[in-house]
Amino acid sequence: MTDPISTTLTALAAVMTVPAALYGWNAARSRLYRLLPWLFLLFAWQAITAPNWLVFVVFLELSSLTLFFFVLSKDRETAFLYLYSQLAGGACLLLGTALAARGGALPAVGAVPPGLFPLFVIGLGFKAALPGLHFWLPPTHSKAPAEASALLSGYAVKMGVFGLMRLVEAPSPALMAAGVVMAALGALQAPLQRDAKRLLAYSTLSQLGFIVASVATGTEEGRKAALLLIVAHALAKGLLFLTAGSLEEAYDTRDLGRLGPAARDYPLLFGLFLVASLSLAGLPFTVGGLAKGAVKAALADHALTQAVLSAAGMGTTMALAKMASFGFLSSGQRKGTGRPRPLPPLAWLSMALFAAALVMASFAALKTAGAEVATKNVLVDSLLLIGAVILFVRLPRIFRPDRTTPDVADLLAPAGRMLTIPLSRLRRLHSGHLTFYLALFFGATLVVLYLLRP
Amino acid sequence: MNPVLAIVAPFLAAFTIPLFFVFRKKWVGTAVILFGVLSALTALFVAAGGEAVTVMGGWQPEVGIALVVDSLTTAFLILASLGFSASLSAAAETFGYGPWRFYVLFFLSWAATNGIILTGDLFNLFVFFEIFSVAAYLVVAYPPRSWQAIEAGFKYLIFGTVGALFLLIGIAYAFMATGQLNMAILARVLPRAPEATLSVVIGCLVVGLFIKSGTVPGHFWLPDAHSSAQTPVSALLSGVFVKVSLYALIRLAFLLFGSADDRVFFVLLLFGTVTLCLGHLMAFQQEDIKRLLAYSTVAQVGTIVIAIGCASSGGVTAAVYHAFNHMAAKMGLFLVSGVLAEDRASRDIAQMGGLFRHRPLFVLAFCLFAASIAGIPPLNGFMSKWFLLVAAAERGALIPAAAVVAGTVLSAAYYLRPITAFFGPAETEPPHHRPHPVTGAIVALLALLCLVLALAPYIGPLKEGLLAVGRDTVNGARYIERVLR
Amino acid sequence: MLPISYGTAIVVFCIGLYTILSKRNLFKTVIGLSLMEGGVLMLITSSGYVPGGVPALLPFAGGEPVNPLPHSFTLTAIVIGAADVALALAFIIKIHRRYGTVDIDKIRGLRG
Amino acid sequence: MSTAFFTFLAAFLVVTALTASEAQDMLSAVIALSVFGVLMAIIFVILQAPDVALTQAIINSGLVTSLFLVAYSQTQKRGDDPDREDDR
Repeated sequence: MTDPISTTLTALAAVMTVPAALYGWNAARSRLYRLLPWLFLLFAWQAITAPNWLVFVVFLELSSLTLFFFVLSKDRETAFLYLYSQLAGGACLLLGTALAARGGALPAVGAVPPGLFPLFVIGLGFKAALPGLHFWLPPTHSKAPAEASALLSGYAVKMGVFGLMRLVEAPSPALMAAGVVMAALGALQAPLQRDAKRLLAYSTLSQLGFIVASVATGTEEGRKAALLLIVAHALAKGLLFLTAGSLEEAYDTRDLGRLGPAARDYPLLFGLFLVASLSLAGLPFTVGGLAKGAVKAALADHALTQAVLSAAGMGTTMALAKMASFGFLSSGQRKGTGRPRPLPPLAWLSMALFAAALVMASFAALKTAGAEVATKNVLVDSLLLIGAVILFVRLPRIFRPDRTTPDVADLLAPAGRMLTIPLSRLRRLHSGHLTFYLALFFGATLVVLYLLRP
Repeated sequence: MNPVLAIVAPFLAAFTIPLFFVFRKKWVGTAVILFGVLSALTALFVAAGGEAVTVMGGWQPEVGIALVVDSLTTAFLILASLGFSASLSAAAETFGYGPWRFYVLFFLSWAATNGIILTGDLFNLFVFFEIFSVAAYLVVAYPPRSWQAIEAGFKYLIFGTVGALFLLIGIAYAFMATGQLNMAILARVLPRAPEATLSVVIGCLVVGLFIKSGTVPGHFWLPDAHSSAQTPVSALLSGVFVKVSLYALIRLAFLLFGSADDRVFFVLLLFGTVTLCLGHLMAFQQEDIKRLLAYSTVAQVGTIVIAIGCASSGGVTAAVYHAFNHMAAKMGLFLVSGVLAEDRASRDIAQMGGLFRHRPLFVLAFCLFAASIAGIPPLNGFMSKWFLLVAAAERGALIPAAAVVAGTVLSAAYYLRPITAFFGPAETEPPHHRPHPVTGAIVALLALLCLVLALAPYIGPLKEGLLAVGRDTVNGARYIERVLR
Repeated sequence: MLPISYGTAIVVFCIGLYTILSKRNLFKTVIGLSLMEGGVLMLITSSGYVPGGVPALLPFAGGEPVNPLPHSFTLTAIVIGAADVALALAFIIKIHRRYGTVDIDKIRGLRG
Repeated sequence: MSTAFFTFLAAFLVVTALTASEAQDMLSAVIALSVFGVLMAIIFVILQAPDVALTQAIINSGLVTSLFLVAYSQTQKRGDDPDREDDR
């Protein structure tokens, strides 16, 4: 299937993978790890151009699997969490596909029978981190290697959104509500994080909310706006994750409370960070600003949604301001010793590639959108941006990096404990008592005979 | 080739090996190998010979014992000869040729297996099942030195005998109601029996086969037996023995039970789903690697029972295809884990660190088999699960289908535990290192088989064959016509 | 006479079942299996009964023969049952050597 | 054969089965099982199956009973002696 969406996403996959692969070249533990990004690229291409849902699901799973190995190289628990959640999503999609294939032919990637719509949304929801199903996203993004985080946030979650784009052909209020909740949740959580990559992860969630809300309009305009935002966000977030990874590489910590004056040590890195974050925050005339404008235009009929998204945009700005202020500008807090480590040239190269792609995307977007659209909301957007920065400066107590905030990850351990109770019951059933086994068996025999009664 | 030869060849082996032991001790090894090759080849020739019906002793099918070869028989004959050959080679390497009693039991079970697959007579089926079971109890407990083996063998014996009793009651009732034992004739006359009788017959047969195949109410013996037996025997149990009972279930379900509208298939779906969930959930909690594999077998049995419960040709195709996939992958898993457990002198997963460095090829094969069983996309396990899902969707069996896909996630979860352990750091160097050339070769062949099976839906003849199995099996009238001519 | 025969068979089967489920001694379990099997055999043999019939044995004296098929059926089942019992008893001896007991509740090393 | 006699046999069969099941002493249970086998044989004769009766009498009352007795005597020894004979 070739149309603007898949063409753009195919190109985007290559643009995302090359810098990520370059960045990870030196850090890779073995040659096999150097192969992973390219495998991911291959599978992603197959998934994006899949003729039917089955092929899409298969290659989506395989791309998740490559990223799982990536995450596994850094943190085992998180990698398993990621894998299980992705497999669960894939399982839902597979079930839905099988049910849709009931008539004979495999269902093409597109709308499905209305009864199966929720199943597909849940399945894609695991991939695209819809609220409630996003539990894997913050830990995975924060604990993965930087290049994997870039691919995850920049591309892997977008493949879920791609599925939603194909799936949704009519306005879907439920999905739009989910998008709004996502945007708000991400924007609320992001500025309160102390882990730089976790902050970026929640910001990803917020941006995904924008995209999902736009997709949920079910209109061509909405899809186009979502596509533009996907590109803008992928490039900006890829660069941001790489800068965050570089910070970790240099200072050995992601903790915003302990990071030092990186802007003094690495002015270029700070410049790259600014390029990405200004685009992400929606500065007018950047691709991010244009995309957000397009999303808001697509949501013209939904005033409430628009308002929430505007507020969420301010949250993103505050989060980025926090990262800039504590990660790059603060001084004297760092408890490390000695000079920061130098960064390898490949890392610089990869980040430069991202930045170049971002700038080129901005120019291209400006050209296609035209000056009229680009200047339409300049004043409001700038005011929102400046307002958010002022809020951040005026309310330092809220954004102090030593705060801990309630997080979705806190729920994982109790949920795991809840699940083990029935499991241990089941285990106690297999007690080794032969008579007990036989009694169970004869009981079941009676059940079988009852079920077979005439 | 006359189908009876497929039964006679292993029987011949079972009866002559003791003679060799008494008169020519040195020839026992050669005889075992030769008879193994002979038995496998006969079974394969019978399978390759195409559809045939032979009635023993020249009687009419009403009186004599009919041996029937059709596409389902062919599929399972191939499965059995592959499984038995692989297990025999592994056993020859593990045990040597000293324990001739083991080989007697082995060939006895082989003969009985071929008999179960070929026979067209209900009572004959029961007799072969009993020979098969008695041999199975003994090979599970072989060698009877560890308490686990004896306890597992005893529990298997008690359960198996109860199952045989239920089979006997079912067959006796069917006979009392109709006066017939030939399956083709029974398929014609049994529907005319009173409804209540029919329910009892079907109920008893289904419950008996549940025990023999390890479906939920009768699965309790299975993890014990699989985990306590010697490695080649575990592989055989999981790869072939369980499948034979499932063959009988498929055959009887479509030939005899098809008339009892949908109730029997509902029962199969219900218990299959329960089996699947229980197997996966129990495997999730195991620390012992062989026990984990055993519970995974329980879950896969549930999968196949669900496939049978779909009551369609697609379902049978999925069941047979999955039986093959599970045979290839699970035999490989048991063989590899046996070798690795021997290296570590422990079956505890936590002790399995550093084995990737030690035996990289075995561990990689383990990963392949595990991915296949768990249903990672391009592999054979995924293919058969997809067939099963489509069949279940067509039947409208939503909950079993959901259980199957949920089981995929769970099985990925529990197979990753040993795999990460293998790749993890080693606390100590493995104390044993015995070369296993034969087992290694078999594992490689099984891995190859996995890959070939993954391609089966794209290879014309294989795909046609699988679809034909489904079509022919569901069409009971065709079977009846061919046997009674 | 047939109803009595069927009834007895079922009662014997149930006694065997009860023995298996309630007794802790391994020997009792095997005895229970034997009893259950006896019940089933009686059931089968009764099904071949023809009032006033003559066993179909050579030399055949005339009259209405009973159905010989259930008999051969039962014969086979008896032999198989005896084999099962013998095997079970052998296992019991082995178990007794390992565990030093024939109490079924103490023989539960394999669980979970 | 009168129905009364058959009824008596059937009742006696049930009683022996119960004895085999309930006897505290294992030897009594085994003997009751043997008697049960003999009664079954008689019933088989009445049910016009003399061939089955013959087999039943020999195998169930003779062979199985003796096997039970052998196994029982084996388990009366101290159980934890090491397994002397190797099954290979």
